[in-house]
Amino acid sequence: MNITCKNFKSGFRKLSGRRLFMPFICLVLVLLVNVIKTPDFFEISIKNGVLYGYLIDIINRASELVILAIGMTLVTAASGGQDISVGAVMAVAAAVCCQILSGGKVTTNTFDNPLLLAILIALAVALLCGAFNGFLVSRLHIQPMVATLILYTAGRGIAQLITKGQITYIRVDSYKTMGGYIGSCPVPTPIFFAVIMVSIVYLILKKTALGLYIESVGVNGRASRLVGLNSTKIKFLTYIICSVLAGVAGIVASSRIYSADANNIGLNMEMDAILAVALGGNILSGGKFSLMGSVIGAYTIQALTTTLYAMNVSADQLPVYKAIVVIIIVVLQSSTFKKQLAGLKIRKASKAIEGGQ
Amino acid sequence: MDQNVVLKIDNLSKSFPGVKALSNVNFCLRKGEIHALMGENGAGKSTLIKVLTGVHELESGEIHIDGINKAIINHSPQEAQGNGISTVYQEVNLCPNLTVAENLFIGREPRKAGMIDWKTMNQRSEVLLKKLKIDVSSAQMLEECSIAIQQMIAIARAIDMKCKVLILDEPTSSLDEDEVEKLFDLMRHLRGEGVGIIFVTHFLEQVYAICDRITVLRNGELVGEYVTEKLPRIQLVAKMMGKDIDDLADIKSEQKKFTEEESLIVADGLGHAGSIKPFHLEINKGEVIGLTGLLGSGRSELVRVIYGADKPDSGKLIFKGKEVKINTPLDAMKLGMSYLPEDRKKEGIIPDLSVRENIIIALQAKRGMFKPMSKKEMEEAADKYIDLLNIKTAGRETPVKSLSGGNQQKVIIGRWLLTNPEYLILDEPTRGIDIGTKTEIQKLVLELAEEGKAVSFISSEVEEMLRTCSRMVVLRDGKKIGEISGDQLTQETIMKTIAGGEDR
Amino acid sequence: SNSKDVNAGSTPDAKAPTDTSKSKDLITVGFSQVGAESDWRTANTESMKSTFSEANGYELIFDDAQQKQENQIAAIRNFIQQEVDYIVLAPVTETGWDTVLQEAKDAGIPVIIVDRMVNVSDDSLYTAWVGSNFELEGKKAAAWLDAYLKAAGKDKDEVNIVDIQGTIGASAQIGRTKGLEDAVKQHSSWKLLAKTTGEFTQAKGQEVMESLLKQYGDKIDVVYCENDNEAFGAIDAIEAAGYKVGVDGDMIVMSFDSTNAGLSDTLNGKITLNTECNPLHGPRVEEIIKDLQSGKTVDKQKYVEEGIFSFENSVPSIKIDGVDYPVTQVTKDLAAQRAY
Amino acid sequence: MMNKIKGKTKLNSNSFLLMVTVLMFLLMYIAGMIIYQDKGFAKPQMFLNLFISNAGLLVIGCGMTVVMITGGIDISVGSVTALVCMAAAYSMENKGLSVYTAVAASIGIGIVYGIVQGYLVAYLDIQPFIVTLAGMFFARGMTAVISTEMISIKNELFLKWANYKLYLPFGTVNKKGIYQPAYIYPTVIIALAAVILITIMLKYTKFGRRLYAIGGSQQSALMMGLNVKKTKFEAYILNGFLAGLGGFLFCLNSGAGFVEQAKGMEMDAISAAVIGGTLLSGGVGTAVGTLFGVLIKGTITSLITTQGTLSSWWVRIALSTLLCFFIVLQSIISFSKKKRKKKTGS
Ligand SMILES: Nc1ncnc2c1ncn2[C@@H]1O[C@H](COP(=O)(O)OP(=O)(O)OP(=O)(O)O)[C@@H](O)[C@H]1O
Ligand SMILES: Nc1ncnc2c1ncn2[C@@H]1O[C@H](COP(=O)(O)OP(=O)(O)OP(=O)(O)O)[C@@H](O)[C@H]1O
Ligand SMILES: [Mg+2]
Ligand SMILES: [Mg+2]
Repeated sequence: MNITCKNFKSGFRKLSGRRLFMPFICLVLVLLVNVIKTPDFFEISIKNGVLYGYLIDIINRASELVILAIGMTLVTAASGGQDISVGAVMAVAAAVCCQILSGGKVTTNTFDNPLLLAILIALAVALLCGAFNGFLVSRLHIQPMVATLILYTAGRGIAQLITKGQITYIRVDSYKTMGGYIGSCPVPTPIFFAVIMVSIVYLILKKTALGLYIESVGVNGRASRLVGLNSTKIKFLTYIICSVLAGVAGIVASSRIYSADANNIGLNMEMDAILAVALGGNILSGGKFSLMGSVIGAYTIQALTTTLYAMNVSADQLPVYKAIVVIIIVVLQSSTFKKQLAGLKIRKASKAIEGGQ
Repeated sequence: MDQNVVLKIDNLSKSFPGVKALSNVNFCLRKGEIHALMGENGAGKSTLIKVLTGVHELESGEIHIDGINKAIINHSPQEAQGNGISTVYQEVNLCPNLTVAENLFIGREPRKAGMIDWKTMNQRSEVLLKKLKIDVSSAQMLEECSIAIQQMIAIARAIDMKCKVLILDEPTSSLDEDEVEKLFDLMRHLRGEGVGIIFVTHFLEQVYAICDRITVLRNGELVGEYVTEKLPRIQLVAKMMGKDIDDLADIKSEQKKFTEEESLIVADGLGHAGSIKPFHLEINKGEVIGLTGLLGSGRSELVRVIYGADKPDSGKLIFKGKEVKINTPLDAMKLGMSYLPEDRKKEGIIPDLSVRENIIIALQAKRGMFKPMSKKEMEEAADKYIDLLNIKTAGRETPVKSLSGGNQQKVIIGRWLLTNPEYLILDEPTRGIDIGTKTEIQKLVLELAEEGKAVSFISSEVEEMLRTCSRMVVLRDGKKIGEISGDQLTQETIMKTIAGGEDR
Repeated sequence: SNSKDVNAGSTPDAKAPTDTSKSKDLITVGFSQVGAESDWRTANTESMKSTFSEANGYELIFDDAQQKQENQIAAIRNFIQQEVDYIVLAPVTETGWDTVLQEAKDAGIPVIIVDRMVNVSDDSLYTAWVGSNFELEGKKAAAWLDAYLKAAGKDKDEVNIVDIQGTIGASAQIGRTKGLEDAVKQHSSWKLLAKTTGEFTQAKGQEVMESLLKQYGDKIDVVYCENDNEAFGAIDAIEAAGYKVGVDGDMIVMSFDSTNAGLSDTLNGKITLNTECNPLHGPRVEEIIKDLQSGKTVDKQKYVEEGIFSFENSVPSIKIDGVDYPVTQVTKDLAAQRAY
Repeated sequence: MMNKIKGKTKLNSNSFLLMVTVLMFLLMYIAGMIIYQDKGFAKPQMFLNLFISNAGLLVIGCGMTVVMITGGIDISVGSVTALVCMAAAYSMENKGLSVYTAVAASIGIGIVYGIVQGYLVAYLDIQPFIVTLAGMFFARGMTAVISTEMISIKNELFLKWANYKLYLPFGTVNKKGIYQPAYIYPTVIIALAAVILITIMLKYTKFGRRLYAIGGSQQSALMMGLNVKKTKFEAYILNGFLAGLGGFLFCLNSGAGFVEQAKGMEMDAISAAVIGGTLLSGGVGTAVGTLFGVLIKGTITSLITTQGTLSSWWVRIALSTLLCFFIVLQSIISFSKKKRKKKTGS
């Protein structure tokens, strides 16, 4: 009995030493709140031929955020700063995609151009945005947040310019699949997008040395240069990846509403993406990173939002609760806090011993 | 507490995840003595100092200081300063964005009517700088100063504070002889005033030149405290290493071999405006070339230009008979060059990455992004060099920043050996490295040369270079002023060349 | 409805070749617009721009405030220094204009407010106001609902309503919500199950509706969306959950704005009632300026007339405070003619 | 032997950057005065309007500069401004409290914010971006909790303050031939006083210098015996105070409280500080620089307004193009200066 207990304890310690442990626990905690408050929260049923339930909503709704968060993680790791233009880039990509599909009309019931072409051009434009950001950060050594502030301001203007200030509607069913369902598949398509994007980035990191390069450049750029890494190129690359992913997220978001809403697609998503990176246990000043942590962070944020909706918190007061939960989570994750807590325990224990003597 | 004792440490213990850095160490510092703290890399010297001054939390043990009746615990360097302990830490810890004067006075700026009195501050720092013969202006930004100057400024700061205990953790590692002498004069003066000084160094000569007592640590444990005169060098080394070594000088006996005169690299008129004037240099296979000169004479710059760390703006580089263009360090690496930079903290280690990653990073970069090393390959490589260089670490996944200074240096040496270079540039590789390892490294350099590799070696210790180099290049003010080889290779000729005469 | 004749007069594409020298007879008008946050707003801007063209004898100085009141305040100060003849202000907010309007008054520049009202302590700070009555819009919608239920014989049944509100604090949100809430208070059988913001966007409307459906399912009878975009999102969510919208469906959707896309959805029955909010203010403001130029006095406040568009025709008209408002059944032509 | 390092250090890279910023501002403004002379850009009041419209931002920017010098950031300031305005408006209009209470409440909110955020950042070592992001959410949400309605402030004394013009001894004659004296509001004086006080604080107090030391290297500052935690804590409190004060000045200008107020103001404050030469990575920055950052942003907006024919989206694009032009030019100048210095080192 004692031995198993010990084993369990050491196993637990090992587990809790893992980097993903805290982010994961936080996600679970957020979900657990629902067990008491909204018992049917975990119910998943098939309704109208598709999966239905709060959990599905969370996973579905978080898709864009997940896609953004992985890009943001790489940028953060390599350049020690954040790309705050991702939301705007989403809008730009969506605008390009819809404008090509509609052929310039405000609303269309048929594709004017092939869907694939539109998507590719939209992603290419997103890539251009990334190249612009990357150039400013890696070549001109402008601080990331400042460099991306430019597109953050301009992006929605560009998107509106493309759509001529209108919301462009693509009322074609096949356009809705990316944000809806493919055929009779009961799983929402955005989930696939998220899974595929995470897998692609994960595989790239796994199958190449990019991950190590990014970390190395992020931790010490000068030393990295001397061991033969081209930090300019690597930072540049991360910005491109981040923007292309933002483009993908933009297309998914646009497909959900089968339109390009330059003002609202991806609005305030950059902050949530950064938050996801931080909740995933990543340091915002660059260096070591955990992709999966950010993914968990993204789901945590959406879980929180959906939970609050389910608990009938009015949307305008939602930020208050969000702020409180975020602070609780980061305080729990803070190593200083853990240390202080441990210190408290030790002190208590030693007092107990003193008292016993 | 004894009347004469200024600092007493009892049963100090400290552990980090995976390592017991200190266990039950006792230490006693008397008034007006210079006390050497000795030990191999990773013995726990810096940790002892950091625990004492509150950088690391005290785990167990007691610290007593003269004038205070009960045991004290310093929670921060600030508190330690308040208790009369002034410290120069191993790595230079100053603020690069402030001026020299501010770095000297921050936290205790002279004030007039509550406002900082910049004029007085600058005047006082000019005086202080002059006293220590540090040749910078007090209005200069610290980041524009060389490491040696920064080291001197850190020392000046510590000394200028009225203190009972002065701690110097490897202050001399980047200083040249003149500056070491200046420092010693100061230390003697302070000793005369009754200040107790803890002095950490790996240079035995310095210990015997100035220290009254020696405390030796090994693997975080106290070996003992000795009076300097009563402890012969050989015994001191034996106590540090835990075993007898035959002779430090055994390398000397090893014959320097002049291998085939096949030239590997020819630098023809290579130069970099502002730091190194165009120079001509031939480097042959199997040869160890030393670069010598005073501090700031351009030794580092010369090798950096060859390696492409700074892009040369004149001249050409011929590698194995072919002219090559080196735009980035990677180009140089691909040709088989490697470069161990002198500023370990800024340009060497990648602090948050593990020992393993730090070792394999150069090879991985050379291979390219799309050919990642397998996990097994990496682990084998890491284990091999941890073993070979005797790197003291809790494991290969430990972040390199938590290693002791000397062991970090070894990791970087391992990094370059792993790339199997044909030409190895070592800029101050033995800085902060213990005597045993130093010998090992010297041996290693000779072995590499024997294998037909070319090595450029920079060190502030002329003796060390004499032992290993077959040819020496002398620099002055960013200009190559001569080469010395063969029989001429003696301390005297080198000194003479450095001092100038022949070409002036 | 009056929207037709406005449409007809407000799309002159002609742009006279720009004369670089500022000719004396042009009337300078500084227009501070909220931003370009919606189709409605873009149409509003276009209406102003085409009305105050050089061909019509105006020089328009246009400023986009990007939804920031402080930008508008700065812009008005700028207009004053430019010594424009008239200032037209489409305020971001109703509040907080005392200081800067006082400055305009001191400089002797008449200020015409469009769209939202300004709430100032001294009415003389502005010359005239033109805009929509959002509360009336809400009342119209509620009155229609009442009449519709009566016509369908369901007025005794319990009616469950969810309100997907606009961006909290926006005048349109406040007015439209109030219109509904007041009506709910008067009808004991009406129940407001929930009100929550969809921020005037399709995406939020969809997300909020998804959540509401999980909580209330087909208990919901009426979805009151405070603009068309929210309605689109809500309809998507309802259909995705397997319910049917419309007169014969599980719930009806009510909406505001009557944009082109909104009217199409009204035409096909997804939106049952769409209350108009007309953005074409340009001609009306011009009228006021012309009157002022010729020394006439102008009405201090002038509400824009706005129509009510319905999918079905069981309610021909509604009466609010003694005034009759006709309800128009949407036709193909009507929907197609919408320019915005 | 090392005298080559000496000399020509009086103009270090930071004051050089500030000089560039000031110069570029002057160039831009003078260009505007020439191009838009007939549109009143050359009038003194046009210049004063920059201060009048940006008094709140200026004070908030000073606070931002202080935390950015320590290497931190505060993205909650925009929302805090909204909260302050709402609290002030609510207390005066709905609770009938006096203006003085409102001022106290405003500054109180700022300070409480500073204390909480400062504690989390300094003592629990949580990343400032995240702490203040949560702060931003919280303040925005709380604003909605207080009231979702727009509250117009009608308090007499408040309006008297807000409308109190200080006339200056110069002015212009308008096209109707009436002499119009130039004026400012008291908010401008408070804002400029804040800039001056913060400048003095940064340069001449121990606290100020500690901020720079921490920003330069936190580790070193700790090792040099500075109380890093306390200093950071105090920096956030000061920033909170300035955010509260700035928020109230903002309120005097906008005269209302509502949920959507001052959205995105944090970015304005950050970019103003950055344009003024403050580094996000810490250790470098001045309040005077931030003043010019604010003026430059104000001038860009003013130029666009004066231009007057841009579509909404072109406004955004023009705004960011000018911003981009500015940031890039600044970076190129400072970069080439660094290079040149390295070259001419000996
Ligand atoms: N922050 C830390 N975290 C984990 N381990 C540490 C940390 N600091 C030191 N150590 C470990 O403690 C041991 C003692 O290190 P310390 O720096 O005191 O050695 P040292 O005697 O100063 O060596 P050197 O001569 O190389 O400077 C080493 O094994 C080192 O890896
Ligand atoms: N970080 C720096 N900033 C400015 N100047 C520097 C810096 N490092 C070196 N220098 C200057 O470059 C010149 C050459 O320095 P270099 O480092 O090559 O000298 P060195 O002979 O290697 O001496 P050291 O023993 O200091 O390494 C010197 O004049 C020095 O002042
Ligand atoms: Mg050490
Ligand atoms: Mg050197």
